[in-house]
Amino acid sequence: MRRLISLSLLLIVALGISLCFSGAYFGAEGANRAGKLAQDRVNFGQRYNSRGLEENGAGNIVASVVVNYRGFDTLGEVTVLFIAAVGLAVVLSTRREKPARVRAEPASLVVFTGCRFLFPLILLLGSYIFIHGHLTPGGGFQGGAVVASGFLLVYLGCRGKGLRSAGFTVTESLSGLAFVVLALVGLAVGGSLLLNFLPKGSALTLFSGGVIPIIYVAIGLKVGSELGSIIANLSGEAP
Amino acid sequence: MSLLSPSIHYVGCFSLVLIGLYVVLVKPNLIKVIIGINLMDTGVNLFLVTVGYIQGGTAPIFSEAARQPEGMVDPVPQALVLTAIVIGVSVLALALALTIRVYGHYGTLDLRKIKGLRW
Amino acid sequence: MAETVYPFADKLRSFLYMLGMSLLVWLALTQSLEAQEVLVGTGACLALSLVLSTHYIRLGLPPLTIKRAVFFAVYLVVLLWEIMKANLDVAYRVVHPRMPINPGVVVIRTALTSDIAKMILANSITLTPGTFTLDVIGDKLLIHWINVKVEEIDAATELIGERFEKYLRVIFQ
Amino acid sequence: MVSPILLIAVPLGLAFITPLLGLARKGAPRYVPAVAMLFNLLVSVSLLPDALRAPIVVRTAGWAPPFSIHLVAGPLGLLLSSLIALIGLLVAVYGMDYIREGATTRYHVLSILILVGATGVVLTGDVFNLFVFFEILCISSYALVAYWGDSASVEAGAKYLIQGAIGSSFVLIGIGLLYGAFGALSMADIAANVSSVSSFRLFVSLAFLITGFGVEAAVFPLNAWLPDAHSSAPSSISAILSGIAIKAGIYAVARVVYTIYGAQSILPFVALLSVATLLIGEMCAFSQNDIKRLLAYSSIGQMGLIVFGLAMASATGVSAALFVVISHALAKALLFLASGYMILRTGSREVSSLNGMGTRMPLTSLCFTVGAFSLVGLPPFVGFASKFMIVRAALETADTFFVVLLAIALIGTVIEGAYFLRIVQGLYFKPAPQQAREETRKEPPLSALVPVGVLAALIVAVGLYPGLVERALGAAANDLLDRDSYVQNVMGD
Repeated sequence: MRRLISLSLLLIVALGISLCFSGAYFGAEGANRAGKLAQDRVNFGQRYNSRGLEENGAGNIVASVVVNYRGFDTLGEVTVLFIAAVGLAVVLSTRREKPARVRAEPASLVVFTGCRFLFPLILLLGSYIFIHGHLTPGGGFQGGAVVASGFLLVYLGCRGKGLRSAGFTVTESLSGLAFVVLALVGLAVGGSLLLNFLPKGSALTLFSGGVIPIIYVAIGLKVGSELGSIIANLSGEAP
Repeated sequence: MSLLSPSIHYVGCFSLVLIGLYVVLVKPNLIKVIIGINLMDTGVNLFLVTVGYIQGGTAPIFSEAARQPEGMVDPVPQALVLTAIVIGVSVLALALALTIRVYGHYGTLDLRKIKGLRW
Repeated sequence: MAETVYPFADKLRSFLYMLGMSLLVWLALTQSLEAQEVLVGTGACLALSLVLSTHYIRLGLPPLTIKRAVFFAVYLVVLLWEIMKANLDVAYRVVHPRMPINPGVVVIRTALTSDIAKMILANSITLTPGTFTLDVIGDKLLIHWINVKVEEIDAATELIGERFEKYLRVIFQ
Repeated sequence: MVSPILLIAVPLGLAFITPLLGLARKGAPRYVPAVAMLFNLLVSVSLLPDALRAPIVVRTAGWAPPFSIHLVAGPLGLLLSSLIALIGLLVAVYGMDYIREGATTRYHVLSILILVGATGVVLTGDVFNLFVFFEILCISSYALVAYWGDSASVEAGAKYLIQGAIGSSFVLIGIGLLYGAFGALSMADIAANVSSVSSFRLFVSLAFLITGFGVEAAVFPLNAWLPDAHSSAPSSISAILSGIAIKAGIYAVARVVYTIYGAQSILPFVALLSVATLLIGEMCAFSQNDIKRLLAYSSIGQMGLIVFGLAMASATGVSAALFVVISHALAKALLFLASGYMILRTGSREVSSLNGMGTRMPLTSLCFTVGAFSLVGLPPFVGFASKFMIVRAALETADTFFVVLLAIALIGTVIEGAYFLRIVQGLYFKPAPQQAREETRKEPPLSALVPVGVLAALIVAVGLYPGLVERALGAAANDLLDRDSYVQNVMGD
């Protein structure tokens, strides 16, 4: 009963807060904002929507924003995930009490064979998502997550097949380096980091968007291998 | 209901944030605390998306050349949410790793029984 | 894990199978035959197949012949037909006022040896409504049957497995 | 001229390939942080004279400032990034030999990234980018706090993580409100338009942002995580956390309050909080028996002093606060680094176990004493100069409120003097405990002595010639306070 009362209190508070905001947002000032939204100079989003296609050549404006206009955030974001992978390994590596190694019963033949059969195709789906990040919804992070789900499937379905973490480390380092180097090439060529220095191509085809698809491939590989190494570490297979 | 309709998204996300905060502050179980943090994250992400939403807007993707930029929702909050989600996932992964270690040391996840974790 | 050495023919075969499969999937995903898409897709599939083709070796895929391909196509038609029949059968049992069901678990036998063949058989049985593969142990399949007609192993094999297995035997052996 | 963005990009690239180096050669990763920080130090110092003339605005992706993320390498940013690189370099050198157990390669990766995060925080000119770098800083410190993996450090890590995660959610809500109100994320853009939005909405977003960043800055009601986290981490990391990480938090709060909002009206409240922080920190430190916990609580006290200086909102007050930032970073890094090897040798963190160290590890003890005296504020060390500047600034405001608060703050300083003098007395004038082991006579290796010595030398040098940094301090304070020229520099005409 106490829980019910406190939860309903919370809901009432939430209602109150949001009413405060909505009054401010959609009242007299809301009209003001709506007027501003139409002007390119004031609102980022409106400007990106109207000019992004010609400036970056990528059909997916969110991809343009993520990789180009706010690409520096994305560099930081990739770093955060990298930190999580490394930090998780740090936290788990000093474990003295090794987890009791229960000999896991092998999965049924159907599951085992099915995993084998599907694993490459899942990786392909992930690659498809990050290769087409600049054209369709999705991108490096989403594709990377799909790739990692392939590794998760191997861990769940093919028990005893340890995920090799050295491979993850190498992929992760190289793709991270590729991202930074691409960014620095922009600095060297045009004087600003993450500059889209390649030709933009004709819009809405695969070869468009300049560096955006290349960076997305690097991000996809990096995210996939990072999440993969997180799975490997949590499953206790990695050293 | 007409009073609520423009702000119903805000009600949803602030409820999520507050429920998350409640869980973090009240629950004694470390796993539940982590779930609470995750709830808060979800609420905040929802809030960010809501900020950029335009009534009846479409996704900011030019799937064919004929699409017009008018009526597309703001792409920036979506990019921000992407970043925020990744950060949330990272924190979650690290929190789970720490939880495994805490459990290894104390054999319990009850914050009341763990020596220093009182506040 | 001890690495078994596979003959080159096996490696090549599994490589080609994977390449073919992944190209098919890629084309289905992109739904386009533009040169750029096909080029990138081929590149991605080649890279994947080069790295992962050992995954397919142990599936026990047989060499591709025209006969096998034809039988596989026939098999797909048969599978669809069986699924349709079984659907109607289960629907009949569901709408029938007395619900004439007799659920139970039976064991059937299979003569198939390769993993992939057993998996296809098990999944085909599962896909047909009314029967459900619980597990595969050696050459025995554990089946949950909505309307157990016979419990004896040979008769059950004849009723459940044989309609698929006769094609699969041609394809995989 | 080198681009200030290299300060972030190059160490980041190095951090990414460090695991690869670790696979290739086992010993290689331990040199990487030092290389990265040496690069940063050289670049920041070489850019400082340019920045003193006019802030360097760096665009990314080739678009003019409000439309993409931009860095603002002003006097304040570069001053702090030089400080970060300096402390980082010394800690990196120290860490080469100090970190022997555990996942050493990963330790070095994270120790670069924590510094990259801090550098990004002080250089960026975009609110959301500030948040991202802040998270880089926080998440790597969560992991590093738990580095040793014993029960205390894992617990401290979990506690820090939970509070930090709540803090970052708050920051994100604040950013969402800002974006909703202004449709912009560039600090300068928001600052230019801040008067066009009703003060109620401004206040709500400001409250969320201050609360969020305040968790990392350890301002009074939000400082519960700090003593555990700073004391359980490896000593080298404690030095970074106390010396740099909490300063990044306070920088973020100051940037938000001064540059974005220009909100002078909340400052008296902040001043009250700061004095409370100071008193609580110092009083808790006084009653500690654990040397690292004592140092951690003393950090809280010093944070109070810094916030007090900032809250005066006068040019002298802010430059005095920045001076305390520098002096505290030097002294606290020195104390943590020196005590790291003392703890390693004696195997105990009790204050009493340091008794008699003066004869057994004379060089380390001497440096420790220098750091302690500087924190207390004795001349001729840098701590004296900085505290004197705070006093002068408070008297200059000629505001009874600040003078009264100053008097209370000075009481805190007296408490601080009491416990530090007690430790120093123990170092030199008390006999070593009976069960002292023989190896406690050994001085630490050169890789630890050099950073400690350099820090002590810097403390004395800057203390004797405060003029070395005063010009930069004045410019930095101006950078923080003068919103109009900040906006003008970033947005162009």
